Amino acid sequence: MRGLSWKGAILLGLLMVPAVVVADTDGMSADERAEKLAEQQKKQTQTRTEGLSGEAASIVERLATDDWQAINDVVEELEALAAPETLPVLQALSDRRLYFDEQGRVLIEDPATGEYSDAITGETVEVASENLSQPTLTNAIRRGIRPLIGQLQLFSDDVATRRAGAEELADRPRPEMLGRLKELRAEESNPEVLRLLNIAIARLQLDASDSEERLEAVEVIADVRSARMKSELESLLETDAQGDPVEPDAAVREAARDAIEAIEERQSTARFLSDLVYGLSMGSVLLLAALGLAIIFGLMRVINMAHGELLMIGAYTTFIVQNLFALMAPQWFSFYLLAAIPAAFVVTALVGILMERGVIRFLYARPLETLLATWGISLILMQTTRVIFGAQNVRMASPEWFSGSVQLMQGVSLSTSRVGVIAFAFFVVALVWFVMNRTRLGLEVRAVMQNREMAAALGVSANRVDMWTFGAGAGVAGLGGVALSQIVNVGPELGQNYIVDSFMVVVLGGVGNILGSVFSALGLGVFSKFLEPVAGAVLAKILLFVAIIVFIQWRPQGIFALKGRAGDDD
Amino acid sequence: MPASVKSIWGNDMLEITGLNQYYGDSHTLKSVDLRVETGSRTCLMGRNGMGKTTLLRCIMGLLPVASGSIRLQGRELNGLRAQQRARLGVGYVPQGRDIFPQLTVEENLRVPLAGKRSKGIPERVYRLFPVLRDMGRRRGGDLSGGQQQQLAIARALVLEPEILLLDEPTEGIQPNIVREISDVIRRINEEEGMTVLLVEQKLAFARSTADCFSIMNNGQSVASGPMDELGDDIVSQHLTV
Amino acid sequence: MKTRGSIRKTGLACLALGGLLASGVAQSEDNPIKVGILHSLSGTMAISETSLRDVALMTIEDINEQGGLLGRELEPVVKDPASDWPRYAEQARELIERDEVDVIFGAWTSVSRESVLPVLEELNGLMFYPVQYEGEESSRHIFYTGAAPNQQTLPAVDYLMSERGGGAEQFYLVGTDYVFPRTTNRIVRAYLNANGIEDDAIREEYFPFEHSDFQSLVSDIKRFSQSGQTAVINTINGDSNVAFYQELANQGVDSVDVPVMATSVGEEELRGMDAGPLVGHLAAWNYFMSVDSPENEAFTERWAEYVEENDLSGGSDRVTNDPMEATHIGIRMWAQAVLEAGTSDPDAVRQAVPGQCVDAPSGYEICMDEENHHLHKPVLIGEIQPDGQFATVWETDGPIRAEPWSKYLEGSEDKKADWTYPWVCGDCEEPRYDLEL
Amino acid sequence: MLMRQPFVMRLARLHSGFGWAVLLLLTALALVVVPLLNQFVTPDSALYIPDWLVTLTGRFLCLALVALALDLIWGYTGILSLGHGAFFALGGYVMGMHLTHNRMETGTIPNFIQFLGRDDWPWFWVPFQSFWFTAVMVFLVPGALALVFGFFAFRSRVRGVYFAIITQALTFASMLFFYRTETGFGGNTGLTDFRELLGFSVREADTRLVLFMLSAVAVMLSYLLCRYIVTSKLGRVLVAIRDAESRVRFTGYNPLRYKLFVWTVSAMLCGLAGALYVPQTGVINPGEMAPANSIEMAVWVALGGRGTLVGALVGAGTVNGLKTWITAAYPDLWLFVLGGLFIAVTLFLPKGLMGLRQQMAGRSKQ
Repeated sequence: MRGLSWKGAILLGLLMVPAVVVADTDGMSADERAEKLAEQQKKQTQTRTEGLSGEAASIVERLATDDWQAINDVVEELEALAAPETLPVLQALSDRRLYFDEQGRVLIEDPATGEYSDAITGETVEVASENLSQPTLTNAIRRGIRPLIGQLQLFSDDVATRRAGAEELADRPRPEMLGRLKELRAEESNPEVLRLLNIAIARLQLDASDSEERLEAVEVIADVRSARMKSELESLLETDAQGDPVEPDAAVREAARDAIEAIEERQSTARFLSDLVYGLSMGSVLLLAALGLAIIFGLMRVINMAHGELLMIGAYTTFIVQNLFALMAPQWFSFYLLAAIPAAFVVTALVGILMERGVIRFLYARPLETLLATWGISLILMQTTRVIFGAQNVRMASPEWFSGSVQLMQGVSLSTSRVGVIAFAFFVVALVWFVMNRTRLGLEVRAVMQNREMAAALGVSANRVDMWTFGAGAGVAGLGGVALSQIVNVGPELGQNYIVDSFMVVVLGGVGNILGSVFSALGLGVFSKFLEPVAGAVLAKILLFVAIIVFIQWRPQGIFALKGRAGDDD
Repeated sequence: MPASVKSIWGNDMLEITGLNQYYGDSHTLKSVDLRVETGSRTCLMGRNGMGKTTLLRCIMGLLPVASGSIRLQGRELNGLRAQQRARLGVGYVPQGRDIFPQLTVEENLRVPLAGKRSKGIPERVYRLFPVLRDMGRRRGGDLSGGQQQQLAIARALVLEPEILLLDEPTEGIQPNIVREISDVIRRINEEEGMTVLLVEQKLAFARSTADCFSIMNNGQSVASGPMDELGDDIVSQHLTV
Repeated sequence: MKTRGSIRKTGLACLALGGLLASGVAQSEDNPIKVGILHSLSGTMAISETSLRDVALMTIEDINEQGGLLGRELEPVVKDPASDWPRYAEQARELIERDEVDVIFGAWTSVSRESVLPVLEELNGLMFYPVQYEGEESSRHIFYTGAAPNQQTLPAVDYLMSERGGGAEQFYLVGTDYVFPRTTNRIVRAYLNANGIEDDAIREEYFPFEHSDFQSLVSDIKRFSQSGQTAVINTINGDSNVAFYQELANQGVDSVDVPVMATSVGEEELRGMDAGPLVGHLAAWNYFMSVDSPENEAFTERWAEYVEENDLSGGSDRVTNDPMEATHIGIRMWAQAVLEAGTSDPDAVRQAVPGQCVDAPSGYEICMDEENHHLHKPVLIGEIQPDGQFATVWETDGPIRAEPWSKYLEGSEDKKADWTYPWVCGDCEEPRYDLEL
Repeated sequence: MLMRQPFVMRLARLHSGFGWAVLLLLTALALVVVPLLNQFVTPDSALYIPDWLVTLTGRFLCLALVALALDLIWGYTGILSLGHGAFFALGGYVMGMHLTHNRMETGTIPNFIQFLGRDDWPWFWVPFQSFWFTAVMVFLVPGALALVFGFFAFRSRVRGVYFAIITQALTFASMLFFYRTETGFGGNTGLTDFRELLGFSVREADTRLVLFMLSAVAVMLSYLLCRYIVTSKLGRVLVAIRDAESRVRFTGYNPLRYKLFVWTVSAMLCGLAGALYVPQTGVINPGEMAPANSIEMAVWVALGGRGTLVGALVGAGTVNGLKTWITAAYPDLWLFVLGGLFIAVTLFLPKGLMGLRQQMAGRSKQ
């Protein structure tokens, strides 16, 4: 533990890397965009039309059908018409809020109130929902509607709406829109919207007849370096049947080649970075799963086979806290996770203390038998959970602020929950470090672990310290359970999946050395993520296991062997 | 029996009668009797392997006894755990010192505060061993043998014990520190009235440090009395090899 | 040793004959007909199989309320093989030998079915298997009431390739590493090849059961999808789906760009997860709880009522799904066959089941094929809704006949599943059954 | 002097007269009485032993053999292995491979090999067509794995808790390895649908009876082998290693060789058990290598009493009998019972059932 202060600092620094990688601001990130779009739609969506007339009305009327071809035609005609007043209809269609009744009236549902309004007149309509049908909607139709909505949004006075529209178009530009996009570009004043429009137009102009325009387009795209546009650039380099290049202008070809190179470079960086980040993410999950064991097994030498079940109890406690919040304080629901952290700690710590007092303290001298007894405890805990909560998984809802993802770089995004888990892992490591090095309990624990007899002779109640250490280790396992509940399924067998992994982490890191566990968990995570693309997830895992087994033969005391007693098992 | 009730001898800090202990099949302590008067500096002597360390460990509660009684200020210690004995006032400096090697010097000194009200290291410990103050942040395992011995004594003193058990404090230590240790033992005894029970092989050190002696041979107590009664005959009979 | 076999057989024959002569009628009225239910109620598969036990018990209760069959009550015997494949075999044996059931309704994974099959063959048992599966099997002892690949996955692939479904030109096949996804994907690959999609436009990945870290996979799907219109065929089974879809959503893989077609995600599985990330993705089944038909209305209402009466865990959240419908159809078909045969004897019932038809909740009249022990079923493709239900976006014109042996697989083109007399099994030339009695 | 005794004499001294009598009685029970009651007694008689019970007992005997093997290494050498499930399963897979060959018609291959994109048997499958090759491999495959693994582990002086944990990792990694379809052993499904062994149908009750008798013989002979080992000079060295390994090393013995020998023998016995188990169960799949199974094996031994050999047999029989009964009668209770058993045995029966009498005597003395 000593030296965690500086080593910890390095480690923290290392983990800050992903956090400080400047978020890509070219606006072409799929997830960010989707998220923003959804947000925009929430705010900007009009739930009814202002009333339609003329051609728009006559086209919209024809949505009252379940023939998908007809709907596709309607969408195409609306696209040609480009009437901003049809936006609410299209959004309702896309969100499955559009209905038609037996008289052929097209109705829009207001998701907030559940009211229906006539799409043509804009008036509220009283209608029984069982008489309503929905027009057929497929992903293919949506694919047409999305850019259309984007295009119509560009007519808005609101910058945010225009930006949402421009983002959509930059992503899925349609050749038919080229002319209109150019007109809109001429009028646009907002630089961000303008930039996005330029991208959209550039993508459409890659096959312009004027080579100057093509060159300019390639340059705009090269600037964006989005992998999505790579295939478009590649098509410029293709050769026809005679072996002549499709693109006549050598300068354009050259520019395209450079752009592709830049994109590929970026892609490989992204791949490396994503392997690293996913590895750290996986490693921090392993770490949280193993940390409690690093205390119980590492410090106390108790082979706690019920460790997995302590994780499970932590996860179930989170589930209970979630339900209590939903029941008693729905307005605070999104903060249930914060409340679950102390709750899980306390509950699992109590279970741990019960285990220690009831069974384990009689077995300190017989480590191999602790193994059997704790395995028995594990079976009982698992079955108890089944009896109480059922054999099936329970449903965990991630709080809103915990869903979504963080874009670290184009092509590298990490879900918020995993970022949270990484941060939480460091919080827990820091907590353990603090308790071990800065508190009375920590001092006594370390004293007892180094020399039990001497500690007792100095008035330290080794017995009591055992109890608290076990309780604390169990509590930390409970914290691991809170984190796991956010990324894996919560069921009675949750813990079984982590028990062997946890032991591997602790043994590899060096028994008795918590810092070693931190490094071995993160290292295992990163290695397996770099192995995975080559070997596949399972083989990667097997290889790691074999590597660990070999490693232990070579260095039985783990990566970070403490001098002296630790690591020596007899 | 409450601690305040004095034994029939009245002024005994520690009184051991008929103590028997077995290690596996061997009978290591054979009905040992020992009295340590309050305020005395008693030296427990004997050849190697005669059961001195075993006796100290039994007093501390680190080894189980088969029969017999150990009383501290009249209070029976048998049945109490080591930590309870420590809190009743038994300070222990083991053979080999048993410093916590991974803890800093300061942390080593803080360990005995477990059972104490005051959460600080008593100032007088640093007065007795000024060197420990400067080494506060060093790891116990990094200290020299002499420094470790000082640390071990200091650590036991933090407990503010009634009786201090020292097991061969001079073993493997350079002479200047041996003298220092002898001084410290006398000072705490004379200035604070702390009773000392010392296990020592070196006659000179025992003579200069202790005022009473007790000799064990083959697991039995064979002789005891004031230090000036420790004549050559006793020495040659029980102590010289 | 040979003598002993024949001694026993003769003994049995005498015993049976004696029984028939002596107390045949009385016995049949007193004794209930025993029905075995073999679904895991604990372990990994409990999430899916518990509901099948429930719906089977419900259907049996309904039959009993109408007076049972042939004047005899149905008595369900429930076992829990605890998601442990060899135990399916053990318990099937117990059901037939010790509990003397006449039919078993059970199994979910192909592994469990394959583990039971030898027992059925040995003891001449009869089982109804209610789950969509990979085909390439046909047994005289099993009636398959779930879909064969041409009744689920292949129409789904067709849909994805069609203009309506988005015109996918590249396919990413993701599955759990076991026989159903492996075989299904072999068929899918052969089918795609036959439809002009080359191997370099197909990628295939497998993960173990319970796998929960799909970060690398999803980022690979993202990269792959950049080179053309891509669809994912998801044969991941069970709990892993939650993590998979969550990761898709987290990395911004949108159903509009890359639709995911699931073959093992139904209403019951969605109940256990937050449907949010799945919305817009697809699933192919033969029945959805949202199907609009009078039979389905009756079925779902009766189910809700049954759940309430028996206070089943989950309560009003409980849903119906495709394998539940298949279980329901299977039991009703078996009951009709018992009535037609006039006995619950497995051999007689086996011959009476082909050709039975029931009005199924899916809104169609579903019939057992005369030859191949599989149902004719309609195929529905649904889009996942935020409430965990499916909105049908496409369906076949009517029920499709099952092809247990896929014509797209080398080696099985010529195989035939034909259990009309004289019994010919699919993967062998010799009849494996001869009428001895 | 002792070592120069003729082998037969040495063998005769394994047991007291009483011990031999019991042994002979049990052998007679398995080889004569059970077949008689199964074959020639009518099913409605109270004495009739039904086929399923014969098969069940046959399988229990295989599990008892595993317990015996585990006791040899744990009880006498103090090395707790949590990886014996892997050796057991390997023996099972070897036999399963032979049975799979038998079931396939010539020229066809099972679907899981087709999944690998090939249309013929992989090289590591081909030789298992031969029964005799298979019979040898039943011992050699688990034995070789144990030898290599043990050599490195014992050489590095990995022991105690560490050894238990890395053997657990060994079986876990093997499980993952066999779960993969790419590995070519049937993946998740494993090997199943067995039909014939040496021309006899494994589904016939007669064949099952013979398998039961074979299992009984295997247990008996293995017991004698283990007994022979532990009563020899080798056995005394083993116990010395268990109690004080460093002292053994100082007295000039190299514990590595002794440990390695017993460890490998133990693994081979497990392989034999697996090979007999599989045709009676009808399926072998990677689930057998789940760490939980191996831990359960340790409980059989602990319950019966470590270091007694007989205890291992008793423990395996007791736990598996209980399991069969309770999982059928009170399925929800089984894990509570098993878990409770684990705890109770470690807390209250450190010497297991075999030590019970001794323990009771000790208590009454007090």
